Amino acid sequence: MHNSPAATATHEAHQNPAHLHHFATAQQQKDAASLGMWLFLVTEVMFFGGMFCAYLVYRYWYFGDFGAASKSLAIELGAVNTAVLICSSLTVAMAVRCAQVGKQKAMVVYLLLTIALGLAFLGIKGIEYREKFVQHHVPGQASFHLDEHIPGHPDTPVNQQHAQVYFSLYFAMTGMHALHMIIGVGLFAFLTYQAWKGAYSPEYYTPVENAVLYWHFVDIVWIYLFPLLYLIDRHP
Amino acid sequence: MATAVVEPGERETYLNREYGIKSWLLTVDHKRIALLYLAGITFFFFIGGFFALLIRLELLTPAGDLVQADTYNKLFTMHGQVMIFFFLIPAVPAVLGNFLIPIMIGAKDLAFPRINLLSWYLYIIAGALMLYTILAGGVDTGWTFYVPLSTEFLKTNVITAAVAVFISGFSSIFTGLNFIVTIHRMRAPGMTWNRLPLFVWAHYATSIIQVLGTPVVAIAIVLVALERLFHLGIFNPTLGGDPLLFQHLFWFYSHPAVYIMIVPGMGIVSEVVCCFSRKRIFGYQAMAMALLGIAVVGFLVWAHHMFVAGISVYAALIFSLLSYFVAVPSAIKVFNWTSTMYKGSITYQTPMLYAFGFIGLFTIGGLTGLFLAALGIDIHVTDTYFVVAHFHYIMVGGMVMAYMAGMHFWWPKISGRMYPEGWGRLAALIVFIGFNLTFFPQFILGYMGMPRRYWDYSRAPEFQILNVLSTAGATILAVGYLLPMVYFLWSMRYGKPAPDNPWNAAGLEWTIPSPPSTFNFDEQPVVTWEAYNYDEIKGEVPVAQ
Amino acid sequence: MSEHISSVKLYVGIWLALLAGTSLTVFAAFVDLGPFNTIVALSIATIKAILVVLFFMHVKYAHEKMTKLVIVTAIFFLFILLALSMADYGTRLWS
Amino acid sequence: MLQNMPFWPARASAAANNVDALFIFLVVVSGLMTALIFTMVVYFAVRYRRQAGRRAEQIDGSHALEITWSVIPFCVFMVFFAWGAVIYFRQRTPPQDSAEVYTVAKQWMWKFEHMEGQREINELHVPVGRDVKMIMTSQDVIHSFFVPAFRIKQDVLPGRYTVTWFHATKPGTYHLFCAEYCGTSHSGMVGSVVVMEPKDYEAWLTGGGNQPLAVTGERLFSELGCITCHRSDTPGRGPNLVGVFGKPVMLEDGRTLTADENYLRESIVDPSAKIVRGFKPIMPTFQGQISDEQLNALVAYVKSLGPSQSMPTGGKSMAAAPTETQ
Repeated sequence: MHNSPAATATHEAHQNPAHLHHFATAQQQKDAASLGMWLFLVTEVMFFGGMFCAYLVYRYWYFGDFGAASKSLAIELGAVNTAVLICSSLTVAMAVRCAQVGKQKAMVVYLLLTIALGLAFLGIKGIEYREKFVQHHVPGQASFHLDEHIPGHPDTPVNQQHAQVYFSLYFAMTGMHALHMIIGVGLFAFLTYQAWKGAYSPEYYTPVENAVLYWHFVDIVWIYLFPLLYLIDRHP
Repeated sequence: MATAVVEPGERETYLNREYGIKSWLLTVDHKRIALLYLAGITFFFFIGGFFALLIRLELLTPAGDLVQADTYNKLFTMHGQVMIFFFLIPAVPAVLGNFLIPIMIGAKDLAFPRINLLSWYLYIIAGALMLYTILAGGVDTGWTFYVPLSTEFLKTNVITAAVAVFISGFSSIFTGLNFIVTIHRMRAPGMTWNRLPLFVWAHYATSIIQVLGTPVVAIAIVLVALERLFHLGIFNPTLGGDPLLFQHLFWFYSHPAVYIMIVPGMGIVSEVVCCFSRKRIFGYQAMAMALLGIAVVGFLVWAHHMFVAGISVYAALIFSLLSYFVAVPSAIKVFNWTSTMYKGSITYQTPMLYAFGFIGLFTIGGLTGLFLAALGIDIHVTDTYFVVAHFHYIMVGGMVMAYMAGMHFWWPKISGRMYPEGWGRLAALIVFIGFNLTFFPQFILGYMGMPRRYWDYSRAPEFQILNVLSTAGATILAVGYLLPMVYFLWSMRYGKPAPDNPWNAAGLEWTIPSPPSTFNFDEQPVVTWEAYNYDEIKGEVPVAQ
Repeated sequence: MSEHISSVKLYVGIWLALLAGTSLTVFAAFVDLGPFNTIVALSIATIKAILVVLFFMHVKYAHEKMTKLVIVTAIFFLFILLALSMADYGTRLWS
Repeated sequence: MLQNMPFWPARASAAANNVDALFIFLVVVSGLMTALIFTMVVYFAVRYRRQAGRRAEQIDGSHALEITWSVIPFCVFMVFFAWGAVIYFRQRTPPQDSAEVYTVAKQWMWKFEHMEGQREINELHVPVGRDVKMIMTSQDVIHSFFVPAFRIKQDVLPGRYTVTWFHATKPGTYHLFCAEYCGTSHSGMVGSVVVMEPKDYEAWLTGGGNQPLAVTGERLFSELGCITCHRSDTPGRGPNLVGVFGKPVMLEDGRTLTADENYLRESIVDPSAKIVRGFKPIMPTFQGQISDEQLNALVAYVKSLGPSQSMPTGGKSMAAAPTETQ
């Protein structure tokens, strides 16, 4: 694949203020930023991958206990949050589209909507976390207790330790996901400000595009977390 | 900061373009960032080396008499953490790779200069945290952070050390990410994949490992910290967790990390062997593919660190088998380097001496790796000095030798000065002798059964004689490493000014002035030649005086 | 990349499909399918993820293969991590 | 011959011979490879040093040669792999009728308990010519049981049993090391393995006057009330444990597994983890209520409940075994 981008160096360079000197063309710069972002998402996949590996191992070991612990989660809140994130994915996708077609104001509106949805997700997550504390479902605390039975075995109580492993993973995975959401909301706050100032145009909107890629990735992580954590053995 | 500080008549270079602290700390020039890294890496190399010397001195006698047991445990822990995370992993990529990759592919800079600077700052923050850890009393987990020892039992600064390693990991990830994008997107016209110097291929392979592997150790270390802080049960057997899961996640990165350390060295040796043999590399494509092969297959072998840890017998068989697969590309490389010398016109400048050392010592290191991959032998020699000797042959005998080869080879380009050739050759010889005396006895010690990380071996005084030899070697080795440090510094002021191409070597980096100007190339180079076109280069290597 | 501009209609369509997938997966969780519950849930999640990647993240319109190669690489190495770890955990009890 | 070689570890087990044989094979083969590389490097460096009037001859490479030096080493590697795998597999599967020693490792000591009830700390007495199986667990961190003279090593983990075995061939006193870094006094976690002639071992055994481990276990079995549910005469609320060890067990969730030491251990500390088909999960956990030593005694007792015998005999002891010397 010989497609050396610098070969196409032309005078179109330097017409964009955001164009950096060491790139031959704006297109080269754009391609570099895009590849860089995708590689960063690869590292994120592997970062969450470590936790998914832990989840897989313990789900295999403690299948019934994971089912029981999963039942204690509020499925409505989880489902609503999934919907909230999907909506935010639509709004960020629309924000990029607005940037592409040069609709500045609409882009700001969509970014603000995204921030609102992100905060809504975090708020709902906060309610769920609070519930865990109230119900003593927080691992590592002496008061930890889960009053559930193994799905399909009404007289078998859940193993408290195995349930703690589940909740350890629950907090680690959703916590790490929430941290990514917080970073994302921060990013979008900055981008909204920039967009409002008019920093982005159909020629240059790379930061928006990359932040949006990141946001979609965070969304995809949740798309997997939701069934893995909330939907084990729900059937009666 | 004024830019016009160049004296009339003097050429403007990346070094004299600007002066002052700010011009360095806020630079986005990949060459200046490389020098910033060089300073940090040299500092940590000598810190880690100092710990190593203390370890060797303690082991001079069987009894634990020089330091306390706790202190000794901290010494080998911090020796490992400092050397691996703050020297071996960043050394070649962040110094030589940073300096050379853009030049070798005909670019003005890396794709993301500011992220490059961010990498350095992350490295420095992590390094500062590591230094804090050392000064605040140290940490004694062993560099491997094995649970549940690290999570439940030790009272030392595990968290700060873990955070330091975590942050240095992100420094490494960003460097790798930057390299991959640069190599994909910034190549000069005509610089096809088949014309890339192997040094660039090696860094491409290394970067893949950094990007794919490092995040996994990052999350493993985060979970250790969380488990220590909040008593989660993910790795704790008394809470239902499995300590071996940590080992899996840890070695998923930390075995490939060995290739992060050695593969860039392989790139250097390819450049050096070709130049001082005046020859094209033997089997360019096989060499490039072997680098990628090592990077990919290197991800399939991690549990060979866990053969006696309590993993399933069947998993052990799979991982042992896969471990032998990764040995094949390494074998190809050694044979191809050797064949490159065949019918060459060889001279023995310092970089070539180090390259000879690399080929020999890497061969021994690699072959002893086959002992460890053999399940039956591994039972006996794992966690003994045999392993210690093996990985020092790869890392010190291999990687550090290559690093020294590269430093001498490109020092004229970096500094614009020649190092003193005679001293260079002497140091190379001292390093080679000191190294073998230090580490060869450890193979024997290991087979005799001396476990690693032992402070006191008074129960087994038969180990002493070999330990004495090893310590004697370590002092020689120390001299061998201090010497270049001294004459490199000396040469910056008193060395002969270097010509643009002191070795008559092939490669874009030798077509520009030494030291280069800030944007490397005055005009966009167009590449029309294959790598290592020594048939087209008229001169020989100038004879050293 | 992404000079491609998708229509609003497409985005809304994908959004509706994702919401439908979410409802479906919740519904399926309450039906006893035996071991297939997990498979169904993960299949739906994967379809949703593919929709997001292809349309919202514009991978379908990427003008070069690099982006796809990067994604496949990530999935491949994630698979290696999971599969070789399970090679240990899945066979520990065999004797 | 090797025994008297300087810097060669003592060789005192059957496995040691196998490991040494493979090791010597590897040393010879890799020595030859190293010699080949070194000779080539030195020869080329001298023969093709720069000489006036001669230029380097450019060679692009040779696929034939590259394939040669990939395929031949690979075949040699496969021999290493297969030979190593055979030794490893044998080491990981103890013979059926081994004598057993229960081992508890803790920071920083080794505690051994023989089937006859003898307890030792940091010293392990075993007879020559007998298969001995070490059933090991840790009270705290990961340790590793390492006897260089036997060429065996096995990590010892908290919360489960790991197993290794040896067949001592030569009387003497040998080093025992902890090989996995375990904290401050890691290097102090050393001891010795004393290999004795069967006669001497017999004499050493009778010195103590302890009761066999299985008998201790039997006493605990009734003291802790296990016996009220796990009955051997009538169907109880818990499974009949006679003859259960080493046999396949059908679980409530449909899985079948072999009742090994780890299964018995888990069933005591975490009874609900694996419920036997047809029984209810009513057994309370004993985690934290009994020590690792008591746990070992219970496991030893259940194992002693062979199908043909109703009384614990402490069957697989070292003394009761035929004393063959080799």
